[in-house]
Amino acid sequence: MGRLYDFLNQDIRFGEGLKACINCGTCTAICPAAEFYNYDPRILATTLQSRDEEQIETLLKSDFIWYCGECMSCKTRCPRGNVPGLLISVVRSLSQDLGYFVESEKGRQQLALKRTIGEWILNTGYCLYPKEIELESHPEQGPVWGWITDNLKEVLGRFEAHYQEEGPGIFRKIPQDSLDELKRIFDVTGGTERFEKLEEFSRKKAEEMGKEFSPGQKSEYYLHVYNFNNNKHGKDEH
Amino acid sequence: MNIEGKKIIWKEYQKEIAEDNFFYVRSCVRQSFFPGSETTFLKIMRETLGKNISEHPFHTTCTGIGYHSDIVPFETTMTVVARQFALMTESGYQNYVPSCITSFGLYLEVLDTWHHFPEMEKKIREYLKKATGKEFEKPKNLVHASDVIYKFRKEIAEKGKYRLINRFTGEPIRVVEHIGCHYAKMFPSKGVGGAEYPHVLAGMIEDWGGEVIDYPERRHCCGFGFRQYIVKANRGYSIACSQKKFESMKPYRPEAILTNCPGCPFFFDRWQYAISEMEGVTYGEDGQGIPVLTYEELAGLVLGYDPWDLGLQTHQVPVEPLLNKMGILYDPEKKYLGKNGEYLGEPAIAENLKFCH
Amino acid sequence: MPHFGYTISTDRQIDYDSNDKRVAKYLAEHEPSFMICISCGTCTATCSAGVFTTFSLREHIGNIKRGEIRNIKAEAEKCMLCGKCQLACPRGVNTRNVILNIQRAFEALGL
Amino acid sequence: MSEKKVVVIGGGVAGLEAASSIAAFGVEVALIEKDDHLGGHVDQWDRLFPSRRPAKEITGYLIERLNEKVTVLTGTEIQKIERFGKNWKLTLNDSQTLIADALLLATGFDLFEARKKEEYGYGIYDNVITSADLEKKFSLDGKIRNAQGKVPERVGFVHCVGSRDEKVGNLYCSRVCCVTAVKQAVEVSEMIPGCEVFCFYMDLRMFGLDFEALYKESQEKWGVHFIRGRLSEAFENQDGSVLVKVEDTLAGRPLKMKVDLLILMSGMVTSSGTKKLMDLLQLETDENSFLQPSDRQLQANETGIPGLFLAGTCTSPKSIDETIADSRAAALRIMEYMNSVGSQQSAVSSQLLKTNDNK
Repeated sequence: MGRLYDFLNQDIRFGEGLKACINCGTCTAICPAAEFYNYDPRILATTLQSRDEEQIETLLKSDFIWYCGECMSCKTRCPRGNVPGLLISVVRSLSQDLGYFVESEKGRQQLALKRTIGEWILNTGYCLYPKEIELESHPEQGPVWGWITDNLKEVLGRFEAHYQEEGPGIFRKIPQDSLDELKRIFDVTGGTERFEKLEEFSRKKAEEMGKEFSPGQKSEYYLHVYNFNNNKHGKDEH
Repeated sequence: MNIEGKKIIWKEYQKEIAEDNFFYVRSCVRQSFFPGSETTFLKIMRETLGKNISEHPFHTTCTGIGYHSDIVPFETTMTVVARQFALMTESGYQNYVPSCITSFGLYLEVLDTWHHFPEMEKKIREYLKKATGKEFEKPKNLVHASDVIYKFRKEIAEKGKYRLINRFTGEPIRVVEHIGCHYAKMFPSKGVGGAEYPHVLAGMIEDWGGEVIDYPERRHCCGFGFRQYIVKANRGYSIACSQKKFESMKPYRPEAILTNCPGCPFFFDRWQYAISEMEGVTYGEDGQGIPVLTYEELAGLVLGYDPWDLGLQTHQVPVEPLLNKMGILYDPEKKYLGKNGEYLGEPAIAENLKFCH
Repeated sequence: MPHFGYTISTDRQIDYDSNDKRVAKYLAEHEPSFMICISCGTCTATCSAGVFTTFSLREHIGNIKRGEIRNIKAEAEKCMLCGKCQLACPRGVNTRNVILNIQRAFEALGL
Repeated sequence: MSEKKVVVIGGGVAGLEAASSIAAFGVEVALIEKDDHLGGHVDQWDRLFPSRRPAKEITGYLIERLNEKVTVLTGTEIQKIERFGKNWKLTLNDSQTLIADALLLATGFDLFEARKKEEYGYGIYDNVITSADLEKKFSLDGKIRNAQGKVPERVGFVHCVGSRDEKVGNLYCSRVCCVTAVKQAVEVSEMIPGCEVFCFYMDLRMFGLDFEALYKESQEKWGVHFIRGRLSEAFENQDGSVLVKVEDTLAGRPLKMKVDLLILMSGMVTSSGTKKLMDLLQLETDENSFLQPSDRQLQANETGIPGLFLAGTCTSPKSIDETIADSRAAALRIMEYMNSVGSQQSAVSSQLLKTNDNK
């Protein structure tokens, strides 16, 4: 039995996600990602089921595994009890652990996710923070959002928010002790290691691509992975 | 369409929803974009229904968006979840109520994992102990906040001032419902009404006087897809998913969209704006958008709360058409006031999304 | 209008209702054995052209039946009409004549 | 020999064939049927695959073959079954009792309840019906209309509804649905010229001698389309037509289309009658909830319990010809059994079968 397959199989979710696929296509027919991307959860299951190391390695380095939105619609329907959406999570984990994610355009975006969601979790205790959602990077937010963020404390204050204050409520300041606990959880459970790997593999890739790399959301490499789309992921391009 | 067939399914998917004494956990997305909804939920629970509901100042995200963006490993997420349970246990509660659907689904997934792999639960307990010194009990009752409103929907209707009835025509207002994917698609038996015909929002619409509109792409995801929205390069996918739903519901002339997920109302609201800007297309009446509401916002309207206390001014798609139809009295002058009554100026009016007072 | 920095993705579903099934109809009339294909792939497995090009008769027959004909004309030109597939087909589909009629269909329908 | 009695439970194809086969040996048979008519599911069907002969030819023939040795008890349910020495004592719903040397369960199957595949909307969407519903339309007047009274321009058949599906707990193939779908596709095409007909399948299991020919005819003569993909969901459009979503797996792309009528090929499940007898006799089932014979190859009609035999679809999905062959085999096994215990009859075994003269 091959190496990558063994790694995948160590994740308890792998066995939950892949029993035996009969290639019926139920998952693909309901998959929102398959409607717009060159993505097919049936092919995912069948490739993993093949246990073919070469195919699995190609998969881990491809855009293909980054198209899924993890809505889990496939779980409701599979007649064999497989969960392609869960398998995606497993293959993405391995792709990141091995540094394969930087080999694809969509995979490289993991850095942007770590620098936004990931850092916000550790710094604020939440996955999102309104002052970080700027109109420039989020033009679809529209003028009302601009008005809200311009008057954040006053607007949120209308809804009994305790913005950056102590005690319960919306966007209260989460005590440093609690944030420290989160950080320690990340340290002991592999979360911190994942973040470090994302940074390190991305840094190397940036060097390889000749793009400037530094912390935060302004470096050339960051802006590239956040904004770039080769438009070869869907219908009109393949 | 035969509603009787749906009723049979609804009967088969009922679940236990605690009566009182809830431990409430906030949502990252909802407090950002629908800050009035969570406040309204607590207010309805405490003031209208007289329930005991507690919020712990130390609780945090469950890391759900990070987990489903795959930057946070499963074991990390499970341990953060365990910490949330520990806060509940320390506070002496057993009934856990998350505001977020992604969290709700994740809690179910974690509990299901521990059920099938007890050694994993043991490992997570050790991790939590090591990182925080905490211990925890699993919740006795785990339901989503919309389940609680569903349970008390008839009481809300009885105490309500307004109904989902068009005051000009006397007809029920046509509402489409959208359920967050992780509410029941992963664990159909954990959703009121199951995965295919959820009743959790439909039941509210019915009991508050409206007409539930079913349409072909009802079950389709809003398109959030975590990384598919968060990274700008992927947003063409995200908006396309919502557009597919708008196009599918448009012929049914819905007058409001009701949601129970954090991301979905946000996307339905903002993508209507973006589509109107990009393609000049709108989905409501006379060039307007379709107002998008959270279930708390709708409950608040039914109960006669001031729309601006519910946070309806934070929506990009104006909700006034719905307020007018329901006959809700509101003061347009107060829409853009701050917490101390100061005027904050007004946002620019979107070019193609018709605004109406 | 603000520049969003992305455009709305196009659906890649096969939309059978709006697809053009005229080529399929032409083939069913002019080479009825087109209809008895069971998509087994024997033709594609034995295909000389398929070794060097993207040509796959199995796929193309399926796509024509679904009205997905965008690339079919160019694809049909890749076939060398060697006839190996016809020998191999378990259902006796007149594969050479299917190919010839694909070309004729496009001409006749002015596509 | 003539004093021996056999009770056959179930008046469908299996029970009828077994009853007449046993009676042909001169043995008395009581044939118990819970419904008020004989013939079971087949009697409700219009025409049969692959030849499309009328179903009534089969049931009519089988009923005609019942001789005077067979006492038919329709509208009869069993309340209790007890061992009575080496024999069986049955208590019926009218409190009468029967004593039998051997008991044959031929309790058949139920059609899978299609509404359990919630995503297909049976019982909710007006134009989603089952293969059995379609067969009734065929029997009635052969005029196929959808719920809006429209002659369908496009009809879809969904294979494997309730079969090969862990979501509903049925792991097995129901055998007859594939060819039934093809038969019905041909019939619809014949009745509605110009109607486009689609079969959505995972594998086409054309195992019978003439099935492949029927499949070919459906393509060649009637232009029936086959799309390899399991239907993921159906939804009702505003005009009542049904939107279906499937992957065309051979093209590797999701596909959507509108059909005027969607036919669900409901598979076979253990019948409620079988379940009742499982309770009464405390029998074991296999992992698919069918009755478990001693050995599926070598002792397909035996149970390991002396004098208790099985025939037909109570042990697994079967076609009509397989059911008839199975019933004959069961009859032979019963005769062998009764011969082997013939010399040492218990006192009660010579009692006459108590039958209701009015029936």
